[in-house]
Amino acid sequence: MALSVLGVAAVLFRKRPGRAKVETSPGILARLSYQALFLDLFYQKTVVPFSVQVGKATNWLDSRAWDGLVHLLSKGQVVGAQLVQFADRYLVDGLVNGVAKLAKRVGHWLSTPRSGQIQTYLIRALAVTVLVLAILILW
Amino acid sequence: MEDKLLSYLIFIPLIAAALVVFLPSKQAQFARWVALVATSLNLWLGAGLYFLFQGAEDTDGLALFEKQAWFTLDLGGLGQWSADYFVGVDGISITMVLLSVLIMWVGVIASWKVQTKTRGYFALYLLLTSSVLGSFLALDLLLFYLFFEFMLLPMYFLIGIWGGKRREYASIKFFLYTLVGSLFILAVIIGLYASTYHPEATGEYVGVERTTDDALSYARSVQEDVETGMIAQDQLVRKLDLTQLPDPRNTLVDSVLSITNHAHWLGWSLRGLAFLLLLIGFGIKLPMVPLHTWLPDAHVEASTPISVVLAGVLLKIGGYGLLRIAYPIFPDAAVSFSTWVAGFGVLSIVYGAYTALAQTDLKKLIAYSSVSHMGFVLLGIAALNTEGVSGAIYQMFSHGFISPLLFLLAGVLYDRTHNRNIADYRGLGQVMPKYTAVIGVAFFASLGLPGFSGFIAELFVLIGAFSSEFVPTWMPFVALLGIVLGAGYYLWTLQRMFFGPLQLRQSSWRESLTDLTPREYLLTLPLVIAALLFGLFPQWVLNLTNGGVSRLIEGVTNNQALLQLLENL
Amino acid sequence: MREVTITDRLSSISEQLPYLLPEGLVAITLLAVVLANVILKGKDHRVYGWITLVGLLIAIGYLCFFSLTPPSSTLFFGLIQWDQHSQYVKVIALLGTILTTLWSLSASNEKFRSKGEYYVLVLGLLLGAMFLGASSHLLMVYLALETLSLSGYLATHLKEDKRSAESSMKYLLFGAVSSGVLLYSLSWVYGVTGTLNPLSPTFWSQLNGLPLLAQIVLGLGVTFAIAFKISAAPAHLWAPDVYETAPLPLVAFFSVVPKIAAATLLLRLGLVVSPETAPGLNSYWGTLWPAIIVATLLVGNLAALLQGKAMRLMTYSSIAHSGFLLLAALAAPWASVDAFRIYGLVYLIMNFAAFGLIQQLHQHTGTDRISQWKGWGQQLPYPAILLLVVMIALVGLPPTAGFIAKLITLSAVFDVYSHTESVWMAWAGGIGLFSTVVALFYYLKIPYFLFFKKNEIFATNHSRISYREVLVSVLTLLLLIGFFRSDLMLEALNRLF
Amino acid sequence: MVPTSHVLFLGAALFCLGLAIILTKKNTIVVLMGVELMLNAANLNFIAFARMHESLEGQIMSLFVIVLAAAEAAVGLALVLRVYQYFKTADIDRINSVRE
Repeated sequence: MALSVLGVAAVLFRKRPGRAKVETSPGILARLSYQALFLDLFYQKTVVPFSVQVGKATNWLDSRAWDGLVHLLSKGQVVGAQLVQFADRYLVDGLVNGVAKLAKRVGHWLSTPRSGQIQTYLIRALAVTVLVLAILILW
Repeated sequence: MEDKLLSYLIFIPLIAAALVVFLPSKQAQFARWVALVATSLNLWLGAGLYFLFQGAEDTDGLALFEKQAWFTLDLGGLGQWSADYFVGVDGISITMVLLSVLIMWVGVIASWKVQTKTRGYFALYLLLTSSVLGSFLALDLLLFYLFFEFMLLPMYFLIGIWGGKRREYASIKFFLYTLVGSLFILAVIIGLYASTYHPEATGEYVGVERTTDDALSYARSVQEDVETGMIAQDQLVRKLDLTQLPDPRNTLVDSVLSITNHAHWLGWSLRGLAFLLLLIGFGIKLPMVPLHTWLPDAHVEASTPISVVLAGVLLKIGGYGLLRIAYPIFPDAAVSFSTWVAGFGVLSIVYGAYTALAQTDLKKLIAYSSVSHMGFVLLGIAALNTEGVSGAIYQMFSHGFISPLLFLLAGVLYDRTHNRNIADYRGLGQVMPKYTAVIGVAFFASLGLPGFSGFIAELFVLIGAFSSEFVPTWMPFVALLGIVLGAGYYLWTLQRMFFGPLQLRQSSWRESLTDLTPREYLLTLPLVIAALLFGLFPQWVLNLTNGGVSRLIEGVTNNQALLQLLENL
Repeated sequence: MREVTITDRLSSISEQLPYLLPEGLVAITLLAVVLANVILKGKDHRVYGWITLVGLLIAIGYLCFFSLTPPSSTLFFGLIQWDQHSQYVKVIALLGTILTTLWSLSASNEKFRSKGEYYVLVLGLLLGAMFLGASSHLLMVYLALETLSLSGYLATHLKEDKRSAESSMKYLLFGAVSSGVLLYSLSWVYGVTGTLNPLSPTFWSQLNGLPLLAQIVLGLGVTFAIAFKISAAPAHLWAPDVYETAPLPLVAFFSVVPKIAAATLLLRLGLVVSPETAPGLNSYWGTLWPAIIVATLLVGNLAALLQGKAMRLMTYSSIAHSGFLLLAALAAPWASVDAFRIYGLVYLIMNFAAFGLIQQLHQHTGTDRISQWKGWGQQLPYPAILLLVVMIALVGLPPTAGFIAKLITLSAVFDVYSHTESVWMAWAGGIGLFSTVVALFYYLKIPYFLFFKKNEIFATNHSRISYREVLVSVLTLLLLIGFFRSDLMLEALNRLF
Repeated sequence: MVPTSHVLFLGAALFCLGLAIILTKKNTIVVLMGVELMLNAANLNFIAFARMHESLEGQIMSLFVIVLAAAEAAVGLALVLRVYQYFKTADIDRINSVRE
């Protein structure tokens, strides 16, 4: 679930055209590092390359593997949403509209006996009566 | 003034409707003024009600009520049928009443520009106002049903005449759907008429002497007489008083809806079935997935003010009905079905959110987000504890501000271009910055950002659901997913429509896309402020509802225990 | 036992005659119309209608305010029963006829309205209905049914055109078969019991001695005859043809008065049939009638769904209402007679209002095809709004008396179900409840076209409020009053009887 | 003396015959004759039962039936005549202008 949060956020972020600029203001840290120049050099020689390598690795992991997974997940959500919407339109709503159609069909079938032929009317009426009677007796 | 205040709330719009109808056709443009005056009066009365309510809470929990005999029918074998004109407010209904008066007022302003058949429009609108208030205020089930049904007709015409392209389909669908729901409710009403009686009215009819002034002990003595057979069946007065119906002693022993009736239908006890019917009936109104498909159609086709009223007030009657009718009268069934109710709530939340994610029409997106948000109401009610039920009421209240706001804003865009397709716009922020700001705030309010009222409501519901014994723990977790998805579709929409370089499907829209006008500010800003205020000061609402909610829960638990006792006897 | 002489019989007849004064008044009116017809040499004249109206008003006035109460409830050696049900049918039948007459008298260029025969036949129908509601003897049932039917066959042909001739002939053939079946089964009932009086003690004890099957078969004739008169399925097939071709005021009459009379007959039989008296016949009340009702409701409602013409729609909807009427009559003996009474009265009011309004619109628009009524709501707001209210009443929604009627009827059915636990009864009630949805769909079609659709071309000459408009307004108002003060409606009904 | 059962058999036969005629014959007047047969079958039964029960009720009933059958026949024939004027035929299948 948390992944999907990330995913949605990531999708949004990636698609957002104007990315927010991160401004780094020269604060105390900057001044300190300015003073401790040798340390800086030391770090540059030792830690930084390693960190950069690790960073590159995590970056790759982040942008390809994790993000890919997250993108996949969020795209999955959208596809899922389309599916749910499809079900909503054709299954849930279709059922309701289907009932209405069925009622009309039955109504049509019930009012067609109006052929205008009295003998047919009589035969139908008597036949149904006899049928109901038979059912009643066999009940 | 005070004792008739509730009636004024119902009848002022009714009288105004009559006035509008009889306006001469040359003065048709005054219809909107009549409507404005009537709803403003109502708004003012609502404010008065708010202050009165804070002072007074009666022993029954009714701060204000009015009761007048309506009719009594002597139906021979069916006994005496009676109904009262009984209206009142308590903690459950006060927020809904206040919400209604405000939203109906907003609706009038939003419909200021209606030009065609003005008189008919405002007359129907005022009828709708009256029946909405009536259904929130009614404490007699038959009276409630009258208002509940009567809401359908004005709404049918308001959607069907002043709506969009497929308005006829949408209005008929709305009508048929809600009618099916109300027929379910009617079936239960018939069952209740057959199985319950009103002790006080029965006592008065038979002539049981009043020994004390205490209504409760009088009722008890009548109940004893009925139990011992001193009062015959055909002398019982049957009246569906919503303050009396919850008492299990008022249900006749071995009647259809008595707890000792062990008849079953498809494996459900008849009480369970009755509860289920009510759940479906109100669930359609709420709407509860899978009974919701009328809602998107109705919203998309309805004009903006009607969408506002529909989302702001009408949906709440579903949740309100569950709290007022289904849960108190059938506490046993409510408890045993609570997990299912919660399940449907969670289903609505997730389903609504997912479907919203896939929408291309802005209004439909908001409509489905309503489905999702009303799911929280179900979840909160099902939790059956103070947090949950308060949260449910809070959610109804908060959604009552936020969704009208969203519909109004969608309407603003539609007014300009007559197009609501999300994909047809891009970078609207460039041309309509103020609009973008307001809609952004509205989206954040709707997705439940802390600081807005929706957050409080959802938080309460989730806390209630987590601590409830009726709701499995996985359900609120799934509901959380709904919130996340909510953030997803709103932010995505924001990003798609408002940010980035300006792109419109038709370049001619460029001129018509002007920013918010003062009238639109007047409509939207109060709602934004309300959403913010109620997010920062939840106690304003909770103070109103607390008493009612705790009484409701107490009543449900007590009566459930009593019913269990009776069943095991 | 003393031999009953012919003079004894004659004197008892002459003693009991005053109790039949309402019927007598109707018969006198009938003769007066015939006489006037002779005097005026059969010319077309309004005076026939006025004579009828005056006679009917005297009869109903007498019935409501001066009616004598006879010493015993059965008159004329058990042929006729004098009780609240018979009084009810008489009042309803008279009311229906008065409305028909008023309607016929109202300005119209249709020829038959100023003919003597027309009123003679209407009065004949009325007499048949009055006697049918009061008959407690099977001979009387037959006579009343035939009076109703014969007048009905002829009345169908009052328009004197090709189509009405055809449908009235078919109506006659259908009716003749139904009365043949009725008579043949009555002859066997007589053979088995030795009497045709269901109130005599031997009647039931003899029937009870028969095997179940025989009891069921014997009841068939009466069942078919009632179903025919009330146009219940499966004997409803004649109704659409006849309703389509008969004169309009008479269609409204046909769809109410004979139906209520026939339903009262069912109610009366229900009062004497009980599980103790005849278990075989009891299955009629527990199974067969509810099944007929289910079928009638389904046929009426679903077939109405497809009708494009307002009159045709009303035909099928009145078949659906027959189902409800039967439901109320079936439940009445066990639960509450009031349900039946209220339903009958409300149905009378709303049906006449609906037919009146539909004809009004028909005249203005020149068609009764609903889809041609596009946009007329704007042009004729008053009748259109009245029609909307009446349609709401016919669906059975608040705030109209139709809702109260439906509510009480269904409650009565519910009550019967909870006592007898007849599954068929539950189905009948349930389908009755949910047929409302279907009913809403087709009834709303009319306001739908009137208000939702737009139409540009109008040729209207609607200026002054017509006489018929006043009539339907009063009826519609009654429907609203009947909801808000249903107690007054019931009280009025109870005070009469 | 003829036993009652014989008369009843005759009545039953007449009834069935009448019904069969009504349902199958095409000439309207013949169909009306079928109706008469049905009614007279009932009449026969009434008379036979009246003799069996030694009561007058059945005979009275059959008298009424005869009268009403005559009335019905008169109305029926009049209508058939009318129909014939309009349709120029008595064939029941061809008299068919009122239909869906």
